[in-house]
Amino acid sequence: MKLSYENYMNLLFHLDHGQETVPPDIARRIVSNAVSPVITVSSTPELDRHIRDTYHLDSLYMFLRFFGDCVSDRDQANEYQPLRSKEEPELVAEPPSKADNLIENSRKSSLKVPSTSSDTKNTTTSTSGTTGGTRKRSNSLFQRDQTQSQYVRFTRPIDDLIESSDSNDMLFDYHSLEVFLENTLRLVEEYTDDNTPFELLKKSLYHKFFSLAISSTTYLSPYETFNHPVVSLIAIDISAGQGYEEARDLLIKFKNLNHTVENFPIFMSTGDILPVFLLCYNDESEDEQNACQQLANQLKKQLFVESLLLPLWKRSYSDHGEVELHQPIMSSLEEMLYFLQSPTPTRLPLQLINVTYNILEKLVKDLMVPFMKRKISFWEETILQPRKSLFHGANFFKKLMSKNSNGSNNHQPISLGKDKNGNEYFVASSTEFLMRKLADWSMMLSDFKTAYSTYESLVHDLENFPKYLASCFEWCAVSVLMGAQNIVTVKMIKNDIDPLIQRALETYENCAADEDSTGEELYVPVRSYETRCMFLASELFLSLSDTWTSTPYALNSLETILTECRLGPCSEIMIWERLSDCYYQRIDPRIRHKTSAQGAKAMTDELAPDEESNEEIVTRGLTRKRKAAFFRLIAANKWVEQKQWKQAFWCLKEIEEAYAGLDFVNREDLILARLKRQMNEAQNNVDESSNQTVESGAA
Amino acid sequence: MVNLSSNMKLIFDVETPSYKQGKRFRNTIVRNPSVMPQYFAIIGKKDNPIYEAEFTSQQGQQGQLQQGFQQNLKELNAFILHASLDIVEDLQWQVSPNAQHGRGGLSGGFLRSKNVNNTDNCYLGKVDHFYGLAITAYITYGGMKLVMIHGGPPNGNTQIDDNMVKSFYQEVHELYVKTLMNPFYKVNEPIPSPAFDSRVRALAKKYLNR
Amino acid sequence: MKSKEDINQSDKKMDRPNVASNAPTVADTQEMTEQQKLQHQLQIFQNSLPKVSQTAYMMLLNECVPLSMAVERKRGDCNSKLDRNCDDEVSQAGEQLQKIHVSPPLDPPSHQLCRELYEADEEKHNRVLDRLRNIGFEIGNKITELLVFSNNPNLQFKDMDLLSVMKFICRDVWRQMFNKQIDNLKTNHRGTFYLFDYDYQPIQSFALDSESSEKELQMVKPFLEIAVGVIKGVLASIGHAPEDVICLASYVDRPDEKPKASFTKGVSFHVQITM
Amino acid sequence: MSAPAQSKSLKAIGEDTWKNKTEKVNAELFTLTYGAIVSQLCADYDRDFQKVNNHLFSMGYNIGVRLVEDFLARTALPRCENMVKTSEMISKCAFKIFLNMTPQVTNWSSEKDAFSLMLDENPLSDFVELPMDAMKQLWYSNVLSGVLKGALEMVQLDCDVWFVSDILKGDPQTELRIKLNKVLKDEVPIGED
Amino acid sequence: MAIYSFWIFDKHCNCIFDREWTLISNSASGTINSKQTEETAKLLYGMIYSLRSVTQKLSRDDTANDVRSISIGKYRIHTYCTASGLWFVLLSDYKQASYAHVLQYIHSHIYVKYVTHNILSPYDFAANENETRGQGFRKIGNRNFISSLEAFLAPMIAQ
Repeated sequence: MKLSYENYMNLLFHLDHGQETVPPDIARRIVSNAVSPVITVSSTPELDRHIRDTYHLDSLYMFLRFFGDCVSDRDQANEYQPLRSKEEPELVAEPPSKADNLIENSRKSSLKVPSTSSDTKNTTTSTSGTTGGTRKRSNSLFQRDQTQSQYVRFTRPIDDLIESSDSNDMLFDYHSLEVFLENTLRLVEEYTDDNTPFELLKKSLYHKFFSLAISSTTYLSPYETFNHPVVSLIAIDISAGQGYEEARDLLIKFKNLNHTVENFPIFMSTGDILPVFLLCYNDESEDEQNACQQLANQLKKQLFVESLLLPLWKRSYSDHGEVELHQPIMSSLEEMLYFLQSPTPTRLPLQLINVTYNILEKLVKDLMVPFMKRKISFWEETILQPRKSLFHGANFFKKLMSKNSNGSNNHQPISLGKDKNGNEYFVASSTEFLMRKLADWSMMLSDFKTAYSTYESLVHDLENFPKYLASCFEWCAVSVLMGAQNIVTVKMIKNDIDPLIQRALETYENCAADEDSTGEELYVPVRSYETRCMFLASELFLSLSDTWTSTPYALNSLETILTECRLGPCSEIMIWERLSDCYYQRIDPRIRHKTSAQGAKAMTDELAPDEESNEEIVTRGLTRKRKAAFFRLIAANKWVEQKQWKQAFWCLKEIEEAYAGLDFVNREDLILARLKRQMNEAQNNVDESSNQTVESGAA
Repeated sequence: MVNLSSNMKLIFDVETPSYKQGKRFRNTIVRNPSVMPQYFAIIGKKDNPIYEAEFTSQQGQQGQLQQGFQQNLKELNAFILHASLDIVEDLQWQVSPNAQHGRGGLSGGFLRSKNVNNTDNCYLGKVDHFYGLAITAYITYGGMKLVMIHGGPPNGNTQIDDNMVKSFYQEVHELYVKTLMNPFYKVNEPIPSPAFDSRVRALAKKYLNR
Repeated sequence: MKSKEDINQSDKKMDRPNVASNAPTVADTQEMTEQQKLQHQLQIFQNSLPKVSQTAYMMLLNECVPLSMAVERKRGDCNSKLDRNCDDEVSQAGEQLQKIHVSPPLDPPSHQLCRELYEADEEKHNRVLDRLRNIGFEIGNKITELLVFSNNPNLQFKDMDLLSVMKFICRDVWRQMFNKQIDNLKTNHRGTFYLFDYDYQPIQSFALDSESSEKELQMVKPFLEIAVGVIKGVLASIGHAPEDVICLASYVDRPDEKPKASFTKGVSFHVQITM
Repeated sequence: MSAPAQSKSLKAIGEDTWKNKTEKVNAELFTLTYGAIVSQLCADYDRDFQKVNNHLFSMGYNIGVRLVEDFLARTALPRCENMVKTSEMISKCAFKIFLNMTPQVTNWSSEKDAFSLMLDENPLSDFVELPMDAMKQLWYSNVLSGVLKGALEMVQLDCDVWFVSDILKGDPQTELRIKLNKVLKDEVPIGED
Repeated sequence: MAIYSFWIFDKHCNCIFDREWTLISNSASGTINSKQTEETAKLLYGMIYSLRSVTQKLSRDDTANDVRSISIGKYRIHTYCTASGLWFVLLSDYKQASYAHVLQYIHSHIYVKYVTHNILSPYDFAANENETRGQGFRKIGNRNFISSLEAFLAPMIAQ
């Protein structure tokens, strides 16, 4: 059976999968998820209270955040572990509620995970394998898998986000990342023993680390729109008697955020965010159901806003199985940290979970995606087309214009604006920023071709705005790597993709250098973009099929991160480990089958010595196994410095074979022997202290 | 949280990536620029070193200690070298554009001739790097790998004088062949001869640490 | 170590044609192709290296066979005595001999040892052959490093495949050792090679006092084993472990067009390399 | 007749024969081959170097008894009337023709029946470095003693031949000593004496 | 007939090879290593030996003073003696002044090649004391030697 995306990303909690292999396409899935549309959740205090009373969750947001990531995967429902005493086939077989029917045809099942333990998980696979017919391939060169554009991320209300943000914020916070790692490692220590298979777990940890480094649900970047909300869910509690008035007020409040919220970013506009009402009601009450239906119609007629009906309560929910939820893959670092440090298990009824997924699928399929597409085609018609006709083949004219405007030091005055801190940005309504949004949204919808061409054409407009330009280069490269994965050739990497990345990095670098020279000892935010760019590049390169060709580029990026970025110690070690992974993956295509065959042979333990030596002749120079071992060794050393004994132990285990029988690297005065000694000492200390506690306990 | 306190950090300080220079927050530790140690080894067919040596600079001012690699590198050198073998082997089997028939004039015969041309394609030049250290290599016809880690100045990439390094390798190769002619020396076994050692060190002094 | 002068001389001789070959003038190269010129230069160079007599070399090489048998005898003696002091006695006696400068005890003459080898039981016989192959292997394993073939027109280091290694053995190694090349090389291009030497030099003078006979062939056969070892040694130096290489020597009839040589048969070395 | 004239002609014979009448083989190959033999013997005798010495000597003897015939055939030289002549023949002709070297003849005994050959170059032991355990006992080039012993015996000179010192052992020079025991009498057919 | 017979004696006074031709018209005629010639060989050796003893006594110093050829009426006996004690003897027509070069050639190009360098053949044909001083019986029998010698000498038979 296939290891699911979610199980892999949270492998620490699914250690029974520990001996499987890394899911294919993992990098692309993470990136898709990381740039997936953000949905803000705002609700009335009454609703939040009601939820707190019923489900012990602080708010609707706290409830919904568990349902992020790939909606059609229904990961939370997969967590369901039926109790042995209870047989609940009826529950599973129960037909979907009314709301389900609306979205039935758009459900996708191709990546759903079959059950491991019993057939009770069939809830997720019960629907047919029909694929949503709404999206078609726009270009055969740009392949996509069926889960693309099915990802969402939930976040707090916009005003909340704005209030807690600062213009000096990083795209991601190095410090938090480090703390997150430390906590995760502590959990690893707790959850594993010496016999736990660790290879996949380590990779999973890295990908988790990677996903956090490249995504954020809280930081609103002025230069790109990935983290800007696309949908704003406005929820009221029908059970508490809330109705049209409340809904209308909330909508007005939302629409007026531009004006009412101090510091509302000039690069954002509520006009580009789709408001959707979420009407929460008790499914057992016929009245509430009717009220909901009516209210939905009224809201649509009078406020032109769609509503979704969420039967949040039902007494029978609790009769059936409950599920302990996992943390969503994409969540803000702060939330991750919070839950890591004070883990509070959240349990919800399985039925409610399924119902919620049904509603969310409806939201995504019927409302959000069509909305985004409408917007995209509108922008295409109003911005892109005129530009194309104007500038088509006349680049020089455009250059002339920009030169002139440069002379007056006032390029397209309508586009730029200053925020309250005096920072100058493109305003939300500017052509440049709308185009950027067009590209980003295309990216979110996995239309990489449009994304690529839009980024590319934007490059010319942004020549004088290095921060915008750099991000443009970056995503230009990412869109190619995401979209044309299987057809990327050596030539493409060399002539197109890598130069884009290098230009992005150079441009980021220049920005950072400028700010460095003016500012004090502060790590300027643009550095975090640079870092993310290198993370993205490394992982996407690594995911290409010809690893022999692509790994050097990945290595280059990772090495640069190591030397240039101020990561915390554990984060750095993660990179060292990843470097080692890269080298392990560097296998010449000519011998790839051989090494895998060799691996198979090694498993059967029937390798004749001369056979082996023969293999060596053939594979000589076509792998980087020794390199890989070396970087693993360095990682081990650094883990020891951090007193992360388990990690160090695993590293040493991984390189055991590579250095076995080589006297000169096993000498006492060399690092390997020293590490082993230190490990033993640490082990002894642990033993001693545990002995002591036993003794004292006995005493 | 920003930086490492570990001694491993020293390795970082000497790094300058090829396409980027001058990051502000790179802590550079000032070290004597004349200190350019080398770690040299001849690696046999089973990744076993048959000879190893560390060359230290003799150039320092009076009273200055001859400096070798820092301790943290000392315990790592063997591994850096081992790691570079992957690339050496890769290069070994690559058809060199320079090694075409009829090029380079006169050919082989016996090694002792010191004919420069016949060892041209044995020298692989710089094959690898690790944080400011450069690794050069040379392969003999019998598949022995001569590999060297060049310690560098603290603030930049180690500069390799290819002509000098190549001459060093060629002469060591010659010494190796002479060693090989010793019937008591078995191919792939460590070279215990102190004479060999002192000659190699003399060559290092002549070509590498002037 | 050879005298410095010799080395320097060869250097000088090397340099001249070297310069000539790099010079852009075409005039002097018109008559020879580039390849021929390189071969020619290689020849000049090799001629300039220190030499010893081929006769002396051949005698040394051939004497290995009786020597190996003599060793077998000695060891057999010691073993059969089952006397742990045997070794000590001999070496003590040897030391005494050394002191008074009396010649040590001599082994039987070579032809007698050859006969003994022929008559020896299979086990002994095989041990002697192993010893000979070891000597050959040692030579072959080191000669590769000794013979520079980087720019040797016969073998390019970088694009060296098995066939060119075999050609290297047939041409360069054979010419160095036996002053001639292998007459014929056949291969199936899958690791099997046949090297035919129709007048394998070391045995050309060999004959018994009768017409050619099976006995004669069997007595001469051990003299092929050093070459077997050499072939395996060269291959080992290139990376084909001895376990992966089978090399067998056998007699073949000389093709009619080949001039008659003294020894009745030609020799074939069958080499098989497991890939 | 003058001795120098005689010796000059010996030298000329040696050089001429080497130059014009000798097929040659690369000296390094020769070194390599001899080395392989010695190392095989050392292995066979588990580094009992005394035995190795004996075997090398014996091997040399078996070579010498035949090599001398080859030598005589090449040079057509007559027997030598005394050891001085013999020494020059060995040094200027034999060594020259077979190994392309001319060892120096020195250290004559007062009776002129023993002398030494100084091998300041020795193609047998080029590149050789003796391992520590062999330093004491092994006479690496002992095959030469055997060759001379065998060869001289064939021309009716019963000699003892041995190495006195060897550069390989750390001595300043390599000295090969040849001492005449007696001149063997030509055999007389039965009935003639 | 230019040559009649060819003999090799070793230092043990043994005849180790003999060849007698009987027909001028047929170079293959005659005997090789024949029993019948044993007596002749002894006589021949005795004669050369005695002459040699005499000449050596006649010479004043130590330098060699060897018998080169002996001329007796119809025949001439050519001898070539090596320092190793081998005697190559050729009986020819009395008109032939010297065959020294022929004998030397036989020694250097035929004997050395096929006997000395033939490791299967003894270098000393007396296997023990009892075979010395003219009491030996072993002969050079190997075909390469004989055929080379025949090929070399055949043209001279009819000269």
